[in-house]
Amino acid sequence: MQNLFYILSGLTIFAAIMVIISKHPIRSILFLVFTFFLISAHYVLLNAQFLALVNVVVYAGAIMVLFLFVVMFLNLNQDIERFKSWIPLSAAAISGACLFLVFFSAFRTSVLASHENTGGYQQGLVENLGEVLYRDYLFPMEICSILFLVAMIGVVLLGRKERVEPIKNLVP
Amino acid sequence: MMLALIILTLAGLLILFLGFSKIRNVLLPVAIVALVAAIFSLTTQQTFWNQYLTDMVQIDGISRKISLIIMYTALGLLPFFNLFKGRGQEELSDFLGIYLFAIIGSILMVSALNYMSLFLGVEILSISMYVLAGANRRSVHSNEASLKYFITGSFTSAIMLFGIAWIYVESASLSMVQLSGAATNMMSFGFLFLFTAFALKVALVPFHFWAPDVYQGTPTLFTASMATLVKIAAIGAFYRLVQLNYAVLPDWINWYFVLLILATLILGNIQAVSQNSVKRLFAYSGIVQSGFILMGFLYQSEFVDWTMLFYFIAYASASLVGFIVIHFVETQSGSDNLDSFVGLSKSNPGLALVLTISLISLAGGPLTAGFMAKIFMLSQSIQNNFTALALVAVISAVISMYYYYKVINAIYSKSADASWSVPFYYKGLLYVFTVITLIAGLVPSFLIGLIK
Amino acid sequence: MNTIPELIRTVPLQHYLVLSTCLFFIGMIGVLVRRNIIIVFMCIEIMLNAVNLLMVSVSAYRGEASGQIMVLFIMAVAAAEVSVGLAIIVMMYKNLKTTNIDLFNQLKG
Amino acid sequence: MNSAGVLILIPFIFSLLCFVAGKKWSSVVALISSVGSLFYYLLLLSSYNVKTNYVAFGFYYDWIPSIRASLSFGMDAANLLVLLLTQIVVCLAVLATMVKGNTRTGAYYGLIGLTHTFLNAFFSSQNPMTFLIFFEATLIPVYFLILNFGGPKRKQAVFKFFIYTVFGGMLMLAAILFYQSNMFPQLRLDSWAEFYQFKLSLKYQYWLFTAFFIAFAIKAPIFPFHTWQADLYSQADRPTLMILAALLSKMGIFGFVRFNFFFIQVVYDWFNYITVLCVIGVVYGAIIAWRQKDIIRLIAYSSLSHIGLIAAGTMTLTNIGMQGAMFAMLAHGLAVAGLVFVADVMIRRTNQHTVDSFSGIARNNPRFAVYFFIILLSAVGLPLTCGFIGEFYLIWALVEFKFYIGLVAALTLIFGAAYMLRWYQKTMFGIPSANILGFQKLSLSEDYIFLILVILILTLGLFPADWVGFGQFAYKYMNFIPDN
Amino acid sequence: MDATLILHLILWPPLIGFLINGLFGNSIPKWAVSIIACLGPLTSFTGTVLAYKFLSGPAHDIPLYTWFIVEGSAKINFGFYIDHLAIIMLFVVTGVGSLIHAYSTGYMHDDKGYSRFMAYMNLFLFSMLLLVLGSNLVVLFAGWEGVGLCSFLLIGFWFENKEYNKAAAKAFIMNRIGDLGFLVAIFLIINKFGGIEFTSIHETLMEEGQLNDPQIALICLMLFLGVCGKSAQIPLFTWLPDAMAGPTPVSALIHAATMVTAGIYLIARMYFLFDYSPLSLNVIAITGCITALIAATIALKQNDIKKILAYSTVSQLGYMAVALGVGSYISAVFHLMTHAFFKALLFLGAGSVIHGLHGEQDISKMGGLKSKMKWTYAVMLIGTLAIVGCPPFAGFFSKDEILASVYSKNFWYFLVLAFASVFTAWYMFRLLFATFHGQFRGSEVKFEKVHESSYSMVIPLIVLALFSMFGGFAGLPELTGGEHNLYKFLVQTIAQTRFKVSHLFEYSLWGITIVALISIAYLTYRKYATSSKVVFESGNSLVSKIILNKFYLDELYLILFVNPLKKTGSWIINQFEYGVIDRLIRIPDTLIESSSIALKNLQSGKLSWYLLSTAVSILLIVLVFIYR
Repeated sequence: MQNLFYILSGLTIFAAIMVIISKHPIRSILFLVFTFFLISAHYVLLNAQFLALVNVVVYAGAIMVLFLFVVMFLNLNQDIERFKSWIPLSAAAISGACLFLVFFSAFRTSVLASHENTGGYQQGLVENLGEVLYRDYLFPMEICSILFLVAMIGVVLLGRKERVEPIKNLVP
Repeated sequence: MMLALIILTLAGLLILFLGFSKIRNVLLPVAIVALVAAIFSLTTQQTFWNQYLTDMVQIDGISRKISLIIMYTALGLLPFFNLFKGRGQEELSDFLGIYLFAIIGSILMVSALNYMSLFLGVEILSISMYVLAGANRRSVHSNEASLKYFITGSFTSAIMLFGIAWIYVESASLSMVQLSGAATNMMSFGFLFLFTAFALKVALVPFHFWAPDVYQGTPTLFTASMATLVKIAAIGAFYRLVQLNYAVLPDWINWYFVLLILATLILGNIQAVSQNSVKRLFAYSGIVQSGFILMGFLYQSEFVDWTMLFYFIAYASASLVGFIVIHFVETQSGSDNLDSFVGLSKSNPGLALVLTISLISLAGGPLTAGFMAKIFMLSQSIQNNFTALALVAVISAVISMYYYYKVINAIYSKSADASWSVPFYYKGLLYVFTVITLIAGLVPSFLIGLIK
Repeated sequence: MNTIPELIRTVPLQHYLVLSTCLFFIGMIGVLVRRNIIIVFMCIEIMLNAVNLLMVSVSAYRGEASGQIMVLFIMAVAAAEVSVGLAIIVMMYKNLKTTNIDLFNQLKG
Repeated sequence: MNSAGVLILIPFIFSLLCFVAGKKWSSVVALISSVGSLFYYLLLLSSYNVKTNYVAFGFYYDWIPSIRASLSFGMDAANLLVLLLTQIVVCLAVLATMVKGNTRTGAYYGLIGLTHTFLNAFFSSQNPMTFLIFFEATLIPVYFLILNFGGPKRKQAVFKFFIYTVFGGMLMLAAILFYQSNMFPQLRLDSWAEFYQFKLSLKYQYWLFTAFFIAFAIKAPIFPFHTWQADLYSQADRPTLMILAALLSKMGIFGFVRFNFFFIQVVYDWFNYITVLCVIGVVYGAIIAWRQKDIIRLIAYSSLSHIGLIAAGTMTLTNIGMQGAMFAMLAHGLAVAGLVFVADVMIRRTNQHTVDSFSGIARNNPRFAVYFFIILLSAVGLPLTCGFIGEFYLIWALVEFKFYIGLVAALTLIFGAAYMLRWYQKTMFGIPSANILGFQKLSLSEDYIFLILVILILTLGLFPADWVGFGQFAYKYMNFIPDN
Repeated sequence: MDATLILHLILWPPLIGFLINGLFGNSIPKWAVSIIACLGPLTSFTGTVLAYKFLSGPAHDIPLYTWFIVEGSAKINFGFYIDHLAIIMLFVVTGVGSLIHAYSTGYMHDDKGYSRFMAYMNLFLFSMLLLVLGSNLVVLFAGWEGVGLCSFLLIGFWFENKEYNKAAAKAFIMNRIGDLGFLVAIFLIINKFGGIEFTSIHETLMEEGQLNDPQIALICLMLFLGVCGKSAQIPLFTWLPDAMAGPTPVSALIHAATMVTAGIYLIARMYFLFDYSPLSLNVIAITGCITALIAATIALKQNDIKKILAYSTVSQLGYMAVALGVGSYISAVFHLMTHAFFKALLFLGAGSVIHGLHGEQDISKMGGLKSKMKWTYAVMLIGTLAIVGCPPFAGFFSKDEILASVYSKNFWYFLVLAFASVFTAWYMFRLLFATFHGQFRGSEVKFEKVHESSYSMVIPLIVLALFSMFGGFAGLPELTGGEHNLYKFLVQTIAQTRFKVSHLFEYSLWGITIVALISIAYLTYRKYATSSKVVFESGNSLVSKIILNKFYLDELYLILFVNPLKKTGSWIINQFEYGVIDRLIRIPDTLIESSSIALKNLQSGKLSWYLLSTAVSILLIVLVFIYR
């Protein structure tokens, strides 16, 4: 089982790195989908089947398709990044890596709180989650609807064709 | 508060549906009535709804007050949505709907007791604002503002979630209050990331870079709500977060804030000095003001609570006036550059007057709300032995005179522009804000009494 | 019912923590390095997923459901954000015909 | 209802009226306001008895209880003279605007009224917080007065002035807050007496005094902080300048009068450095004034010279120095208001700003020449004018305290005469130049202004005893000498 | 009679005259102006006579009201003091003053500023009376400054002339330098004695005074600085010759008879203080000697009739100073009195000449006026004889007394003064002969127009001539067997012992004087009673150049003080004020502005940069707080 974990983890990190370094957007997206699948696999291992399913459906299924759609729609399948200067790029990479290292070293030296299991290992199953969701987290659940409403209106608003002159065009 | 949320949600939906119908002129009244009703419901205590809240949110003393301030601010801004009438019924209804939902988001933020509702609140507010920032679809500036806001915003969300996750790792709970004992090392990191995310949201130096650009590109009325509503909500939530966890936070967290304050006050002010766009200038002004407000984070007392609230009111009333006047000037002359303010005192004395007073208040001119607010903050920090910080704040206030001065200077430059006017009801509203600014400066104890 | 999954027995939580931190910062480096806005956005999604993984693992190890609920909401939020974000990107693209974030620099100073 | 509050309220209400009154009536309203407050002040003055009741006509308002800030106004021996000066000078300034072809708007008079209000409030403040608030507040109307009604280069000038003064004010704010909140959390600081009573430890006193000193030194101004002054003066509308030169410069000095006794040890320790600055200002200002071509700048630098002397006087912390400073504030205020008005009369008629462009005015305008001369005499401190009394006390105090500093300060006698006479002779004497041909006779209102000034200067010079005497009570009060 | 009443009678009439003439002078007829103007001094004179009659007993202190007051230090009265010294001074001031007023009504009659002139004269008289009568140093100082002011106004009376204005300003400022000393002395006195009234100072000094007290010496020297300014002693005398720019009556009244003697009066008034400081007395004497000699030397080469008289005044003031310096205060006052008579006479005579010649002042262009102006010639002759010390004219007695007293104290001083008096005789005779004898050296036409002055001018001249002739009899020396009435009178105020000289010395002095005078008169008559101008041209030798240019004192002051100050001023205005101070003060300002512009680059508008900087900031913060 440990081996499986390490293989999966290695693959996840590899896929994530590939997302970053692939020059072709489509390839990035595909690697991203791959990453999501791997993460779902982790979820399964962690006995969080519901989330694993949701992750596949929502992320790999819906979101990534959306991405793919946009990329294709905008005809972006060529590389538009012109790496004019490596300095900011390497600076970015180094600083990100440094941040990770710093964080990791802090993490290594610090003692985590005790990890007793209090609620059993079946929390990730649908019936448990459902109960918690509708008992304790009903309110956020309802609020979520507003979130979606906002997103919906937003998309409609932004995607709508311009019918009237804008208030004032700021384009210089 | 549940009732208020329900009222706002329903009103939002109603407005969206009304948007499809042909009944004009009814959208705004509906929104206003709903907001007034929400305010009213928030001022009264209802225990009935509490069972549905399940400790996700709690409307206690300060969060109620901050929510009320946010809602009053929103109410003040609402009538100006009438200016969008020219853009068609549907757009107006969308704007109003999103706006009402944004208010919900901010109320959630400032009254959250659980990271989950906090996150949801932040996201509702942010997404609304991304959309509103890009509301001017044809304008490249608006697009760019929206995009920058969006990317920074989601980056911020990620950082915030990372912080929350680490807090969760250590405490195995998403509740904001049940922590006890000192925070462990990794939890401190969690807080650090969480706070940094809020610093990004509030736009504190050095996490402020997005703010001026976004503020400038966004349609001005929405900038106004960004600068007031969003900022107050973010600071309010931030403040609540800090105060709730004050006991467990590591001792260096004050130095973290001091660092942020110093950077904000000094760099924010200095960057603002050479600005040419008044909107950007106000953005920087907002940044600096939040630096001032952050001084209240350094200590805990009831006194700080109302000091913050007072500062919110002072800042909101002045800033709102500022942005609205910018909007009018912008529509008049097509640009928000200093040049378009030249001679405003001649061409529109009323606007010049209110803008001047709001600028004085922002700068901390005596006998205005801003002055009082600053005095309270300074006296707080001096009382808590942050004398050097107070000194820096004082000097930064002097630097801030540089750019406020520039605007006032432009306003009162002589120029032979033809005069123009704005409808009296808008003007009347602006006067109301100005009067609030002045009253808060002249008889602050009256306002403090109200706050208490 | 209360059998401990094998993974939890064999792999310590710390490994998951490292894995998700690693993923998070990979995502962050991606955000910082890439210029294509869609890829930047995707990297942000990686960051969110790293957080998700972190939360789920802690939730699973500790038997505490709220973490997984949070993940559920994060996914929901991500979906909403993506829709709005892509709408913005499309709108932007319509005006400027590019997705390089460094070319959106009309607002500055 | 005898209260200092009314004194503040009168100009305030009328200033609001001015804003709404049209161009035609606003000047009248302003005149009514200023004359009204003058008479009200005289009423207060007539019923003020310093011996029985040191702080009289108090108006107290518990402003912000939570930070123990209260507004307190009142009349006492220390502010009596300068309040009198305020009422008179504002009256004269308003009168000075009422000339032919006056195009000043209601806003102008409204701002003058606001300035008047704030000045009254500032001078009658009875605790540090009130003092501070109005110290800052006075800036605002003055700022707008100059920004709206100033000369062509007013922007830079007013900017400099504003930034300088705000900087000082903010430092003072920090100092007062520090004092108020840190050292005596239980103290309310409702009056000056409370303030004087409690001393901080010396270490803090040095810091606080530095802040106060910078604030007042900029406002006054004292030597290295003066560069805003000439620029601002040369850009200000001249009736405004009367207020500016006569009253605003007194705010800094008044600050010294009020606060020096709190920092007795510090002032004593630093006396040499501070007075050297002041005295450098005396000589420096005089030399510049002597070579100065622009009339208004000449006045500005002469003011620098005089103010340096007065400030040095307050630093002696002696009875004589304080009395002298208080009286000299009045005397210098009258003189400088007169000089500004003289400059106004000259410049308004000919549109020339330099000393050299005038010549021989005395031939056709002997009355003007006489008025000018008497005002000038007061400015150079000739006996029997009020300027002499002030200078007499101040130099006396300085000579008594530090002989050499006093000696250098006394050089003002010589330099003052030099630059004033230069101005007078160049403009008044000589053969009338072409510019002067159209120089009209003094109008009625101008005549009145000069007459009032001249009468005051001579009266105060001949019978100063009672007026100077008030300073003694102030000194005792501030120094806690029991009144016997 | 009541002292206060007399005081009012003396003090106020000139002020009333000033106010009436000053305020309404332009609207009332000239004759009324004249009457009002002359009435003032005349009334004062009457008052003086009354004062002499009724108040010559003990001194009268008349505090009118408290001027200003400092508790614990001093109370300063607006008060007055009438004693013997004051009465003598009053006689001089009001007597000579009245005469000169009367003279002025004629002299200035045609000037368009006539009423103004008379008003100024009245104001001057009032100030002078304040000075003389003041019961304390501050009132005295008020008068002191007042006369300075009037001097300024009257020197620059013809204000359209730039040169006159310069002279006026010079006089005022030089006086102010002296006043600075005076004022400081006042403060020192208050500190030292706790009071400012003459009587109280005197009393305190009697009780506590110590000889050679450095503080007292300082006070005396400071007072003497004031005296130098007002009484035109070296180094502050250069204003007096320039002051001749004013109308001649002014020169006579202010710059010869009264104002310039105020310094002498001050020292006589404060004699008790000076007695305690032999050092300062020596300084006074030496200064007086130098002044007397140098001024007399310069006078030898001058051609302007008024300038000669001015230098002669300076020289005579030097005599008085020496007399004071050797402690012979009464002799100084005596000479002051006689000098007032004959110098006023000479000035007015010169004025009459100038008037008659329509403004001509150069003696090289005069000559032979004896025939045309008989009265003037007569009085000028008397005046000259008086000043050169020819017995029995007034100057003889006073000068003789000074010389004798100086001789009794210090031979070297005496020698210098003797030399100076030889010079005096020379230039006075030169003036007399050059003006009235010989041939007229101007054009015929001009000579035709020369006329004798009107009666209003001549009558005062005659009166003054009478005084100059007989004024000396007020102080007959012991030798003549007469009484020294003045001494007897003044000694009640100035407690001073008389000097003693041998009779032999005095006889020889008289003899030498007469012989010297006759020979000088002869020589000068030979030389200057001519028709050629040549003798008036100064030689090219170094000495004569130096003398002609007044020892280059003005130039020296210009180089030492005025020019450096001017240059400093210009430098400050042009360079220092804005180049240094302003720039220094604005360092933060510029710093902020420039850093703001530099920081603009930070806000590049590039999102990647924003995100990067955010990340770097987080990194830094994390680093700081890990390794804190």
